[in-house]
Amino acid sequence: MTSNSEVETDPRLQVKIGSVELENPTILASGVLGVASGGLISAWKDGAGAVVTKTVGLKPRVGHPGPRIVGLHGDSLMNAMGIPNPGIGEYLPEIKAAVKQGVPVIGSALGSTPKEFATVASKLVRSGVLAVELNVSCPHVDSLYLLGMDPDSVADVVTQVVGKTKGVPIWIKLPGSTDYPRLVQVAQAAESAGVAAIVALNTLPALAIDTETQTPLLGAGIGGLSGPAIKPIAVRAVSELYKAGLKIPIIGVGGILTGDDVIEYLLAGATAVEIGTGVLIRESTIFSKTRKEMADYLTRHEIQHISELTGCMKDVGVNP
Amino acid sequence: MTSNSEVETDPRLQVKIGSVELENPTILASGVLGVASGGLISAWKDGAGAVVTKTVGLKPRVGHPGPRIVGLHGDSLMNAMGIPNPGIGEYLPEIKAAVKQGVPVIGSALGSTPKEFATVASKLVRSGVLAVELNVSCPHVDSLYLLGMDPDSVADVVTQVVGKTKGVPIWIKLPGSTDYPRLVQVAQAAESAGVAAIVALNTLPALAIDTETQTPLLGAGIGGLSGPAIKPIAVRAVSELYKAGLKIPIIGVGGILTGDDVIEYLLAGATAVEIGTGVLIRESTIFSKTRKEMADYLTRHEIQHISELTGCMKDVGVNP
Amino acid sequence: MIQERKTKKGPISLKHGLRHIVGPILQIREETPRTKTFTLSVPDIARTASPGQFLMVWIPGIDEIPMSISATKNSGGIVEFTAANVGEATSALHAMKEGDQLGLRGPLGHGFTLPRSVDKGPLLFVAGGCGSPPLAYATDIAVRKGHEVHVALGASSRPELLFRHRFEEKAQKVIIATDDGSDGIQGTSVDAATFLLDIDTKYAACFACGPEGMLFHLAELIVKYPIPLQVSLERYMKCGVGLCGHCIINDQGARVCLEGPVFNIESLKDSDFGRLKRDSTGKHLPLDTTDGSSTR
Amino acid sequence: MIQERKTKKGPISLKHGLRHIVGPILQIREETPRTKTFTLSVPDIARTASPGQFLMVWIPGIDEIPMSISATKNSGGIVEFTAANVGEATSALHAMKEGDQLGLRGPLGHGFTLPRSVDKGPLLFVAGGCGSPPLAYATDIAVRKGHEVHVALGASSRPELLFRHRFEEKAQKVIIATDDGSDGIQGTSVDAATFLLDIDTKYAACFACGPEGMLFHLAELIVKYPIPLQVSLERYMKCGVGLCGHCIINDQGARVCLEGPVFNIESLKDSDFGRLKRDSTGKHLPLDTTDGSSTR
Ligand SMILES: Cc1cc2nc3c(=O)[nH]c(=O)nc-3n(C[C@H](O)[C@H](O)[C@H](O)COP(=O)(O)OP(=O)(O)OC[C@H]3O[C@@H](n4cnc5c(N)ncnc54)[C@H](O)[C@@H]3O)c2cc1C
Ligand SMILES: Cc1cc2nc3c(=O)[nH]c(=O)nc-3n(C[C@H](O)[C@H](O)[C@H](O)COP(=O)(O)OP(=O)(O)OC[C@H]3O[C@@H](n4cnc5c(N)ncnc54)[C@H](O)[C@@H]3O)c2cc1C
Ligand SMILES: Cc1cc2nc3c(=O)[nH]c(=O)nc-3n(C[C@H](O)[C@H](O)[C@H](O)COP(=O)(O)O)c2cc1C
Ligand SMILES: Cc1cc2nc3c(=O)[nH]c(=O)nc-3n(C[C@H](O)[C@H](O)[C@H](O)COP(=O)(O)O)c2cc1C
Ligand code: FES
Ligand code: FES
Repeated sequence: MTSNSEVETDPRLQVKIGSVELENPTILASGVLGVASGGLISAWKDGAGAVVTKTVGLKPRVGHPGPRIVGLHGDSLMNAMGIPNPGIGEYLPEIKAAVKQGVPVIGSALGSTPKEFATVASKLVRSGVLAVELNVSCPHVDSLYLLGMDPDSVADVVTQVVGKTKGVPIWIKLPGSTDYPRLVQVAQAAESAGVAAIVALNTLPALAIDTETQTPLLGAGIGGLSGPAIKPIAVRAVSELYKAGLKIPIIGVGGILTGDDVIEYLLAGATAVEIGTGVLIRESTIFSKTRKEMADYLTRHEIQHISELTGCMKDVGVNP
Repeated sequence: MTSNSEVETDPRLQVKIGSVELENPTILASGVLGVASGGLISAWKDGAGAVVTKTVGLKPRVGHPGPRIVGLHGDSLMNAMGIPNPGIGEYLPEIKAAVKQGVPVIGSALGSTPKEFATVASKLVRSGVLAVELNVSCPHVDSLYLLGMDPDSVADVVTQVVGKTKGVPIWIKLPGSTDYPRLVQVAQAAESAGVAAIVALNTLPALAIDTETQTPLLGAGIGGLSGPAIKPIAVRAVSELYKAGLKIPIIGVGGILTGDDVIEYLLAGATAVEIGTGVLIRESTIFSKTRKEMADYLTRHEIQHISELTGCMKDVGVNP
Repeated sequence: MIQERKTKKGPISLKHGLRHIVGPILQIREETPRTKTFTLSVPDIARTASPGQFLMVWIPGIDEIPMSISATKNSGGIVEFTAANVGEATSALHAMKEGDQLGLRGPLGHGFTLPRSVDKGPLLFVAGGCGSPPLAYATDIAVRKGHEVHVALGASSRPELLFRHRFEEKAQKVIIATDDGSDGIQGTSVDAATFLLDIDTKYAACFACGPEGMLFHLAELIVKYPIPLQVSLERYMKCGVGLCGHCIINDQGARVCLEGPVFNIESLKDSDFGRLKRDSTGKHLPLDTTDGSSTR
Repeated sequence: MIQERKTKKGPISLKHGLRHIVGPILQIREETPRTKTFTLSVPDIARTASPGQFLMVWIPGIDEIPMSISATKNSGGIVEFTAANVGEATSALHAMKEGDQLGLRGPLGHGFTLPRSVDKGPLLFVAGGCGSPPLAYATDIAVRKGHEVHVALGASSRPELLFRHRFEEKAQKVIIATDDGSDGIQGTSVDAATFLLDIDTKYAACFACGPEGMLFHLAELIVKYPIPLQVSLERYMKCGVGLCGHCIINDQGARVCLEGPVFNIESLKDSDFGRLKRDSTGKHLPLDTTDGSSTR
């Protein structure tokens, strides 16, 4: 656990995701601020428990043409960045610069084959990341989204990655999907193959059309939905995964804006959370804000330690 | 086509869903206002092209305990009514009262077996509905949601229903899901079995937890997400169904608030739309409001007929 | 972005009507053997509520039920409702203790409209059975605005006379009626109202709440005098915000939860008023007007 | 519900920064052989924009690119930007006709901060290459507020001098520089600025936009005088609203699209300014400061 000199330690907020110890359960989500080391460093200085890098592959990707982002009703966001990244070789200096300052960095990896995943992951590991998050779930890069919905393929990828990453924990990020039986199957397959945590969810597949020009609002045509709109869907997914009895921790993602939202994910079964779109809606100081809100909640409810909340949602016992 | 004496006819807005002719493409969605004939009648008087009844089964259902509805960030709504209904026998008078006043009524049916679906549908047909919409998709009634995700079961239901409904068009309402390949398979199976239109989507499965009491916000625990939040997901579903080359029309549902939203669904491939939560957000005069907005759009763009818009989204030609 | 919606009678915040504010019960008072008043602090509701509006009360893990607001105090943001113990949810409510948490959403619907001027005559309030809560709140406000207030209060027997003292403190005249004659005249609140109407026919308006049979009876009576009458109705409610249609009472789609629960008696022509109700499945049933308790 | 967010420098509407307003191009004017000005009517942007802020310009079906606002007029809600034809998107833009539709989102980022008082001395504007658009807009506002304005304008050759006449109309002094000597002094806009600084060192502030090499050179020069300097930077932008991190230039996470594009020169210490940029993949590259065109 690397403590952040700019943020006072609050032992009640510390969490463990397997062997990874964090100062608090909020993590900067992949694709947000993380293109540049300065983004990773500044989110950590604001109080993020850890930061996930931009997803990076073996070769450079330019990503999709613009518009790459559009705001919809009620603070919803849709994006189709297309995972621009300079390729792992060129990206390593960004990670190393952050790691050097003591930032707890999680590396996000993609690959077009299990072997490519493994190569990228092993390079990430060598650059000093605490864990590797496998992105098998980007909804505007078809091959990835479909990969993440197939338990066998995911198990293949995980097996190869685990073989090359010397015990560094591997996390898998599930697709933004409402197909819970399948998400549970994928998570179970990944668990058997050796992942250390499940991250749920990536953005949900979506489409918005400008009626004046009759053209999709995003350059890629389709995109991924994020922000408050998807929170109830992702909380449900976390709850279903938790109830399925996984032995590894779950990291919730989707629509978190406040400390209360973090608590909601924990109650549903998460051990930690990631925050993306919130950086836009509540500014890049969202980590210090949610941190204070979580601490206030623990005080108000006289809770010793935030991890006590995981999975504590009361069952209302209705059988639909 | 029954014209509504309180609303001036605008031939540019008239649409055909197979053999069903409507004064305009907006339809009151099932479960909204439709428990009572007065709700069906008033929505039509406001200018709905047709109205769908509350989903009704063979036997009475009390539905879930409260809270049955909760508002979330950004005008999102979550509900778990649990399909309360008095059973088809007791409900028929409500339908007949509306039909008697000339209201174009679509009957929404559920069943616990294909045979039950057929029995309910045939009773609906005898009460004078223009079409029957099969609800195989309620996300807080597990059996229904799962049924609607299984192409074979859906085909079974449709086959039995079609055999008992004397040529009255049968529509099928798909589950709120992001699993497009499966939704397309279900739609294709339903088409082969003889449905006349695909309705997409029902609410999306979701969960929200009150952090103070650590209890789910809805009495049923889980619920269905509706309103503006789900529009980009449902528009995407309509677009995927349209691109799959179905020969039957698609009716879009989810998050429609304005005439512009209706046009967006048409561009994605819909022939008509249903409106639910909008009745809350823009009040029960939403049909007259959207009607005016659609007419203004046609005038501004010099479009002769609204059906010209169906599927006209420009392809941006990016290959993700 | 549409945050507020206008209804015929004014704006309703979507946010407040659809999202519970959860907080501890500050006080529980027994009013009669079967009714208790629950006090919570919800400034957002206290500030915007008006008499006749109601709350959806969430008893976590049990159910959510509609309850009229029976009092508000701006200082402390106090909101009160008064519940009779009649079934599963209300008995769970009655079993709760101070400090336990409830969720309230509201204020919902449209309440009583008091006359603008205080010179047109006194106001008559007719409360039958458990109809007192919204009327007690309404008399508070009416008296504060300078109206003269008369009350006809009925119950099955003396201990069940809900808010008797509260009415007596505020009103110029209070006429009591009990079914068993254990207090006041023997009869119903409508009999008590008749008594008042017959000695002083210059009432500016009449406001009533109670079993629907009683309200119907009052409506038939009042045409003789004639005085504008507003009645507060109860119907089985599922959403409370005008969406589901469960509480619709006429072909115009009037929703008790949104356009009501208070209606001018004229607007109830050609409606289910006094004739029909719906049960929890939505089944349309004859209203049992002989049973004084109707939906309560 | 959170609708507005506060940034260090003030509120930005999430709605406007994230949603295109689509409308027809009202006018296209050729400014130089490689630049055209596009005029649209977007009252929401015209009303709230300030000089140095930019737009994301959506060319439907093609791409979306950042463009500085080059003028606004409140009457008619007029918004203008001025684009050089340098690549795929900008050549598609140059091929468009009046009446064709564009989508604009903005105003984005934070622009120039003019001194509050007009008594501290004249303002110096240094425009190199295609750096004129935000500065022409800024001189409009500065002159309207009563400031005296001097301009140093540079280009490769005489026909490329962007907004020369607009500057000459507003400014007390305009010094021209061309690489080829076809007009004014032979040299860069920094040479022209040096000329002005040497005859009148009492400038209240200096504002510059142009190739980053030129800005860097100006920053080195200005320490001698010393005058507060604000520079407008360009970086490859993917989101334009501070989310993706593509345009971050230092360890504090300063985003050119949100905290910039205009920065006080002091805040650029220990940053990529003058040294590094990112390409469309996010690759960190040495900035080619010898090539006068940098990102433009
Ligand atoms: C606008 C309005 C205001 C009300 N104000 C008050 C009040 O101030 N004080 C008070 O004691 N009661 C009030 N009621 C009645 C109260 O809501 C019911 O007594 C309560 O819902 C009963 O719940 P239960 O589970 O205890 O009873 P149950 O065992 O469920 O049923 C008992 C009876 O209560 C009625 N009921 C049950 N659920 C509902 C519901 N969701 N909506 C309407 N009726 C229902 C039914 O007619 C049923 O026969 C009001 C009702 C409405 C509609
Ligand atoms: C804040 C800001 C304000 C700008 N204002 C103006 C202006 O007023 N007038 C003007 O002519 N130009 C301006 N530019 C530059 C303009 O955005 C680029 O010239 C344009 O994006 C090129 O697109 P293209 O497809 O035609 O060129 P491409 O063929 O894509 O590339 C040509 C060069 O343009 C740059 N570029 C391409 N896309 C982007 C992008 N999304 N963000 C930043 N740079 C990019 C790259 O460095 C590339 O080398 C501004 C840029 C920024 C960041
Ligand atoms: C602009 C943007 C870029 C993203 N890029 C990535 C990415 O590269 N890899 C990834 O795994 N997820 C990416 N995501 C998804 C987020 O990490 C996150 O899963 C999702 O946005 C839901 O969380 P939120 O609602 O907090 O944003 C991106 C999201 C956004 C908004
Ligand atoms: C309160 C409520 C009740 C509903 N009941 C039903 C129902 O009985 N049958 C059904 O098929 N869909 C039901 N739905 C789903 C809607 O018909 C519709 O598919 C969904 O809400 C999405 O559309 P919207 O965003 O316009 O509300 C219900 C939705 C709501 C909000
Ligand atoms: S209770 Fe749903 S409309 Fe009144
Ligand atoms: S362009 Fe995305 S942060 Fe600046």
